[in-house]
Amino acid sequence: MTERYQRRSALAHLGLEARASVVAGEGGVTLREAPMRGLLVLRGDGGGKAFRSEVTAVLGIEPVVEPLTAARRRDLSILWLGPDEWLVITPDRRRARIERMLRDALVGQHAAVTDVSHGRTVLVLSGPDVLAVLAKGCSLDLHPRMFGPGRCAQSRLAKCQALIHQTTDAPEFEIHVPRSFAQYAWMWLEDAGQEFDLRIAPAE
Amino acid sequence: MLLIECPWCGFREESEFRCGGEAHIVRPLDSESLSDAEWADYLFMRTNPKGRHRERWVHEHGCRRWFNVERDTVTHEILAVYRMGEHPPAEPATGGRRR
Amino acid sequence: MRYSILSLARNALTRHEHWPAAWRSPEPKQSYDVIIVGGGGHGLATAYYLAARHGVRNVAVLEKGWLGGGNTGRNTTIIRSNYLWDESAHLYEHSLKLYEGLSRELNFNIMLSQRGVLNLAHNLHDMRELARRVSANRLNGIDSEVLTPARIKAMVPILNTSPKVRYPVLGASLQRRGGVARHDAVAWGFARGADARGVDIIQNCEVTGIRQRDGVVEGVETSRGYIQARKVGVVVAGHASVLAAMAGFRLPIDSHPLQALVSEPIKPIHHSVVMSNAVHVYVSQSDKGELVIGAGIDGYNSYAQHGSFPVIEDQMGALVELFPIFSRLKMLRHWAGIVDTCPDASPIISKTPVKHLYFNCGWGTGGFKATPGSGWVFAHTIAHDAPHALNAAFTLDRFTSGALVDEHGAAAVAH
Amino acid sequence: MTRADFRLSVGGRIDRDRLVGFSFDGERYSGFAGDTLASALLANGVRLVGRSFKYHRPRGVVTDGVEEPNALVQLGAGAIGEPNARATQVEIHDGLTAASQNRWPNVRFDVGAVNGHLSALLPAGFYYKTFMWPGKWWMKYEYFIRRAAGLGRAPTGPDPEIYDKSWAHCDVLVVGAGPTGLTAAHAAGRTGARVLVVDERPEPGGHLLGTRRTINDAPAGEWVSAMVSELADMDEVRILSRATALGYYDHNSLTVLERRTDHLPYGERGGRVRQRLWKVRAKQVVLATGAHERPLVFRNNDRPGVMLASAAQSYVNRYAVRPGTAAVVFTNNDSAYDPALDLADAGLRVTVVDVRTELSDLRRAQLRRRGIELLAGHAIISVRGAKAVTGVSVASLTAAATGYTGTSRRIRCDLVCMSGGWNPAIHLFSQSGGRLAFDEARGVFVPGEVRQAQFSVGGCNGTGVLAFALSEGREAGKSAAAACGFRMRGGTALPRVDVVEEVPIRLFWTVPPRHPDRRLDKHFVDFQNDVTAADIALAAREGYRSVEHLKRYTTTGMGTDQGKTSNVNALAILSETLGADIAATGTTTFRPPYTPVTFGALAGRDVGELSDPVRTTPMHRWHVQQGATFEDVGQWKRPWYYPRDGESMREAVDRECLAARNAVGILDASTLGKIDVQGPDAAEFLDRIYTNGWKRLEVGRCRYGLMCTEDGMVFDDGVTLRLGDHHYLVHTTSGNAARVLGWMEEWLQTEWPELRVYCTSVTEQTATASISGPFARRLLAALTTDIDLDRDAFPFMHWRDGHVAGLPARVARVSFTGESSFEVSVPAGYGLSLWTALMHAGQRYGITPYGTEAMHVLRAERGFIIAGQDTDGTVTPIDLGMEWIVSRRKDFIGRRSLDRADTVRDDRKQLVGLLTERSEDVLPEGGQIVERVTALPMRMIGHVTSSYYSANLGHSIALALVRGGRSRHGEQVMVPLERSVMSARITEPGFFDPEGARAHD
Ligand SMILES: Cc1cc2nc3c(=O)[nH]c(=O)nc-3n(C[C@H](O)[C@H](O)[C@H](O)COP(=O)(O)OP(=O)(O)OC[C@H]3O[C@@H](n4cnc5c(N)ncnc54)[C@H](O)[C@@H]3O)c2cc1C
Ligand SMILES: NC(=O)c1ccc[n+]([C@@H]2O[C@H](COP(=O)([O-])OP(=O)(O)OC[C@H]3O[C@@H](n4cnc5c(N)ncnc54)[C@H](O)[C@@H]3O)[C@@H](O)[C@H]2O)c1
Ligand SMILES: Cc1cc2nc3c(=O)[nH]c(=O)nc-3n(C[C@H](O)[C@H](O)[C@H](O)COP(=O)(O)O)c2cc1C
Ligand SMILES: [Zn+2]
Repeated sequence: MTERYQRRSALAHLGLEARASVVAGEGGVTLREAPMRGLLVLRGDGGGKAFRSEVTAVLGIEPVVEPLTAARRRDLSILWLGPDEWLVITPDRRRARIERMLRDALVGQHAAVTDVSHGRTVLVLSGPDVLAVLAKGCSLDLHPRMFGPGRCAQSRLAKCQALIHQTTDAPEFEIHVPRSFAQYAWMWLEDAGQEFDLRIAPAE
Repeated sequence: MLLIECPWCGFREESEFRCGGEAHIVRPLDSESLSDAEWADYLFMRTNPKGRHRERWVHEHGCRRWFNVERDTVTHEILAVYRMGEHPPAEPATGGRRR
Repeated sequence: MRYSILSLARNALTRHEHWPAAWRSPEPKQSYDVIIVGGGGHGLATAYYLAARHGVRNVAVLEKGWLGGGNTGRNTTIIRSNYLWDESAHLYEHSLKLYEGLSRELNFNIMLSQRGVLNLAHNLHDMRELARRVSANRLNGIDSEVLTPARIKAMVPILNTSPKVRYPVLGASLQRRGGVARHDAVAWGFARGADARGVDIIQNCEVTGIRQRDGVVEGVETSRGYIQARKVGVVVAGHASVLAAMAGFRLPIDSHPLQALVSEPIKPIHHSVVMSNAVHVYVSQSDKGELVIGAGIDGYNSYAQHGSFPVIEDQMGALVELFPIFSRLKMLRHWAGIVDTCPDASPIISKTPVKHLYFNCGWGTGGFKATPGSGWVFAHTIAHDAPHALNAAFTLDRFTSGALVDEHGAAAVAH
Repeated sequence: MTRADFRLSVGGRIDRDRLVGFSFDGERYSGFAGDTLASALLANGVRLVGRSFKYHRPRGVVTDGVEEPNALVQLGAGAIGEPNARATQVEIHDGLTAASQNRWPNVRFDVGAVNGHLSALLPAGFYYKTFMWPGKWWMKYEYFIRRAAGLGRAPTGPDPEIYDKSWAHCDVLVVGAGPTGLTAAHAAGRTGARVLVVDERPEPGGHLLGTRRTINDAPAGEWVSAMVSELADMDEVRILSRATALGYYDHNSLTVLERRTDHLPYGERGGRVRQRLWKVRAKQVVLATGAHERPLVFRNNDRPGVMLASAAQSYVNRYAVRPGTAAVVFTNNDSAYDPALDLADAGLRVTVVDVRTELSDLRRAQLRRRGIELLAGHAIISVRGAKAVTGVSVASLTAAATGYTGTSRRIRCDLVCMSGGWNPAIHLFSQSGGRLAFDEARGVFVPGEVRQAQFSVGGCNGTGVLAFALSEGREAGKSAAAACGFRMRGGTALPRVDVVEEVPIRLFWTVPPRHPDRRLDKHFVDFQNDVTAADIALAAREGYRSVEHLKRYTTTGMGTDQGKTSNVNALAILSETLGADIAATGTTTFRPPYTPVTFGALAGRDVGELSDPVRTTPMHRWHVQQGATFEDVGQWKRPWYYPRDGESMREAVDRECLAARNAVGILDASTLGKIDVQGPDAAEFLDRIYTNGWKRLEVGRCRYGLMCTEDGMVFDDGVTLRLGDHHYLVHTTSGNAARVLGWMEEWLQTEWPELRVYCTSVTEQTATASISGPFARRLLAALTTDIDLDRDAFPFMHWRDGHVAGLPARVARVSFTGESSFEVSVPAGYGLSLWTALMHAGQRYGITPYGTEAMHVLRAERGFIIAGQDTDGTVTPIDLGMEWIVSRRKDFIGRRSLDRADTVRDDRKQLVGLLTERSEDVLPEGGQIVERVTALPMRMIGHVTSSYYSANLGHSIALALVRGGRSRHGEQVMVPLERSVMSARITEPGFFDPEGARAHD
């Protein structure tokens, strides 16, 4: 019975665990799913004092105003999606509490918090050839001069809507895709990574 | 392949955007008082100029924001990009409703 | 000189020194009974029928570039009449019938090749719409049938009809009388026919203004001076809005690039015309051997006669899915025309707010097949100052009344 | 037959240690790594490589590059066959098989050559003048014309190879890695700018490598190698070889095709990407594409053995091949002299025929030193030989060059090298929107007014002098980098090259015929399409005077080479014929691609499994395991029906439909679009978007809504839940989810920015199972403890939050089937758990999964519409009989359009039901409806939009749109089919439980 209550990742059916290799290869690229994130879309007046202070009080991070950037504090991140729109990333277990706190804090303001944790999944791609893999399907210029750690952008990966977030200098990228596109995005990345000897890593 | 400057995200490939047609067409508030012909004018008639054209675009696969573009329909040169509600750069403010 | 195998043989003896010009290059006169603006297929056909059917011979066709150089010279040449709505079906069918006799009427081989047009369906929705259209065609007396995948495969063996592909082919409609024709020849044939009946075809003559007095047209300003006219018919496809602006009104038209491309020539491999709306691609093979492939419409207004690359990419994915053996063939050239799109994907053949000024436009992505029919009814409209029964539904008033003839809803691809 | 060996014993850039075996027309040959197919064939003495398009004349290699018009071959066979490959570009590899094209039975004896003898009957455009009789026969003639035309053959099976694409961004893109391009790249690269260099050839160096020029007093190749290695050391510089810039599009975007494996033996390609299409976005572009040599137009200039002077030179120097034994070099300019010297030094007997009379002393001396005969002021009147050149006739030109003086003279030779000057490769410049300028003196089109951020330098700028080209390259590289914000301190010295004083070209477009009455029939201009100078003159006479008409009437420049060698000659001859100047005549339009590109590369990975995303719901696996048949709805795969062993579709659907009304059915409704709408003005916003009102809907309730486009036509429908005072959850149809969200955002952002509303897509956040039927409540009751399912506590069109099967769930009492229904939504990650729990608990109630087909039947039994099926963008809410949902008290999108003359007609097509006369007759969907069956054309009054057999009613049912349908209830109508006619009675659209009592139960 417990199995029935399990939250299944968007890619559960691909049996990725069995294919994962623990040691990442030399060079090349590594791909894994980071499925169980808490994801909240936060809307509000980024320029408004009240909004900023309430959000900061809850998250400990200011909603970023600089387009295409992200901020992070411990296990929380906030990503710019639009001038009045952010994505808050939390650990799964804290999602409900943070969602409630944000909502409570923003009562009386024109703001909105929407849980999208189950509607998307995150694919993590890392390794020296990441840029070459992404360039096959994404028109963003991810060259270190133009992008870099702490930057994020929404765009397309092949035929899939994607939010691309560079998390480390390594480089490592987190790619958020809609749940129903996850299989396509995964297959596409595996295919594109083939020439760079793509390895699958165990899910987070 | 156009390179379009989203007012928020900066320069991006055309394929991230969608064009929404002529800009600054204001929906009549008192449509009941319009004749069928006046209504048809709002609904269907378009300037469709050869040369400078103001149009609306949305950064559909990016930040999802709508904005205005002034573009030459012959050379495809983009002459200006401005946000919804802003005035086209070349034109002095007239105070009317502008979208 | 009439064209025939005999005249060819005779001229061979004199080393083809004595062929006369197919049309003259006259200087514009000061005034004409009718001026047709636009020397595309439609404009030339209009002039031809004005002279041939209505006895109006004091006619000039003014063309800003070279005749036939607009969309007439850059389309994928698909001809069919299997349109959904009665109004469209009757107009296009009339046109197809004219096409069937056109080479002989014009004494110019336009190479009408009725090799059958298939419209593929890839999902249940497509199938319903296809059945609806075929049913309407048949009751309108237009040949039309539904093909099963097996019959499609028999007709087009190189088509991938496997049920395992992403968007399998579930069925198709077939109009056997549909096909292709040599696009340039249509323009040249009408030009030669019109010229022979006294029409002045004036190339490199751009209309820059439309003069009117008290709401009645008087003539046109051109790059070669002012020319008077009792009546003016404007048939400029993608430039319709520009001419309308000269006359002081607007049209329900947007101009967009529509792209097409050809492969390198190869030996015959594809004998019919295959169109697929769902995956946006249509392809036939020309007499010279190149595959003629239509791409999609670009999403923004443009007068640039070139399109954007992503459109081509999308189309080619679909093409290779449908015809896997085309993968190693090569695209030789791609180009675009400026098409005049109308909200209901139907043409406007109409009187206008200016008396004796007539517009014929809005053919968008699909007017080549209508060339003779369009000329026929437009000539009538101009000669009688009233629409012909076949274009009565296609006037400008429909945008006011709401009586659109919406051919998009109706799934038939608009080419 | 002993094979002639034309390989020089030393020199060339071939690798003599790597012998390569290949075959041509079934014969086996060998060459060296580094050879092209053309050079290898020439080395083996093979001259005749193909037949021309129209007259099937024997043809040989003309060029040493991508501009080759003649030497087109078929490569490989079967699924990896490739037609129309240019032998001058194909790199040989072991196992390569190639064959000549457009000949039958073989290239030496070709039946099609009869066309050549009929050529008098086949002038340009002959087909427009004949084949019109008898009327219907064209297609018979056409059959033969088609078979004669075309060139190579399509592959016979699906392509086993892989293609992909990549974006590339750079500061400076340099197209062409000849001396000019390398210099530009170096200058830009040194500044630290991101530089991408592409060149279509296997190695950088451009045309230099085909010459014996020196740079810094050493062979140019050494300088090239040094440049390349310095560039390789720059972090931000990247060089792509075998990479052709195909198209130059808006805003400095270019496409580049990189051929990655074509040069490898088949066995070594395995699994690797064959070709990659780069989509480059550059801040600045440097075009250094060089120039193409121009042929001269003289009688029989198409014979195998006639080639460009630079090509012959390149065969000698690049490939160490003697392209003949005795050569006549025919020129009107100085650039043919170096080739003549190189040929002589390679051991050929050489004669130079120059139309000019004034020549430089240096050139004369160079020739004299090698014993090369010079015939100044002469021209080749005709080439002798059929399948190979055997000699030429030359004569002395009159001063005006319109005729000859004296007698002609024959020279025996097997090679004719021609040079009519150089055409800058302005293709990309022109595609970029740049205007061309005509340089009268040199007879060349050069880049004029520039439209994009770009420089044209070196050969493609018309700069023939290497020293100048290099300095142009350096300046452009520097300026381009500077424009991107990269500067370099200090300068770089240019390498030392010698400058030779040149005597100007003498423009000379056609060699006059020997006798004034002979025409220019066999003076070929376009080799591939067999267009002669006579054809051009004829077209002009017949009125095809625009260069664009000329092209289309004669097909000049329309072949696979796009007229790279022929276009300028053609338009010059046209101008001459018309007495117009060349500048005014202009060129035809340059279009991408620069050289043909495979469709496979254009498609990239968007094929097969990756051709389009397959969207599935969290329960998809279960449906698959249960053997469901799927339907494509947009990108979604939805279960269509679940056949049990041996069941037909009809049987399965009947069973599913009966279960949903008599027991309980379960549907995966997860694909429905869901939009979270929040904000103080949410109700006002929905009021404007939907035809009905939203302000008074209470929290906890649901309402069905209809939306129209601004012209009053139904666009989408669905149920909306009011979640809070300022919070709604909107449902859309599955196929329209993205469109409706886009629609809402568009109105919000562009028209009503004052409304405080936020919309967020939550389609994928939840998975929904809809259970429907008399046992639905009992089933749900077994799985929930915290939702009171009592009818009064939880009435129809309400929703509740709670837990189902222990999962956090939202339950809505909405019904698309007309039964008592509950839509249970849980976070998507739990969707499968929910589903299996419901299936498990539902077993005792006979739970039956049903697909979209049963869903359609059930809703049709109730008369509910499906937007997009029962509507087609021409139907108003009133036409559907839904005036009850159209508020008259407020404005909404589409409101005004409902009052137009045509929308208020009462004979519009309106939604009705149809019952066939015989219960088993199921009307075809799409069937047209008539009042009476008459002769064609019949007057149609509408069509069937939905039609099914209803097992619940024991009768077929249909919905239809019928002219004035609502006042026709009870009337009999006909639906003519292919072979029969069905008759039916018009009814209300709704056949089952018209009061809707069951849903409220
Ligand atoms: C890529 C493509 C594919 C197509 N495929 C098909 C198909 O398969 N089947 C089909 O039926 N239809 C097709 N069409 C549509 C079809 O080509 C057109 O509808 C049709 O050719 C229009 O003919 P026309 O004579 O009205 O316009 P055009 O041929 O464009 O003629 C209009 C003329 O007006 C001239 N003009 C403009 N302004 C002025 C001025 N101010 N003064 C003087 N002259 C002026 C232009 O130079 C032009 O020559 C396609 C179109 C394109 C672009
Ligand atoms: N009389 C003349 O005009 C003439 C003729 C021939 C050579 N030259 C000499 O060549 C020098 C110029 O050298 P250059 O570097 O300008 O030309 P180049 O011909 O040496 O190099 C051009 C390079 O660009 C490549 N190229 C062309 N189009 C391309 C495309 N679309 N994509 C990828 N690669 C492409 C070619 O294959 C070639 O390698 C002159 O200064 C002169 O010495 C002059
Ligand atoms: C039906 C059709 C067939 C064509 N076939 C060829 C062809 O075989 N070779 C070629 O170079 N161009 C071909 N073209 C394209 C023309 O060269 C040209 O690109 C097109 O007419 C648009 O004109 P433009 O490129 O001059 O603007 C064809 C065009 C059409 C409409
Ligand atoms: Zn943006």
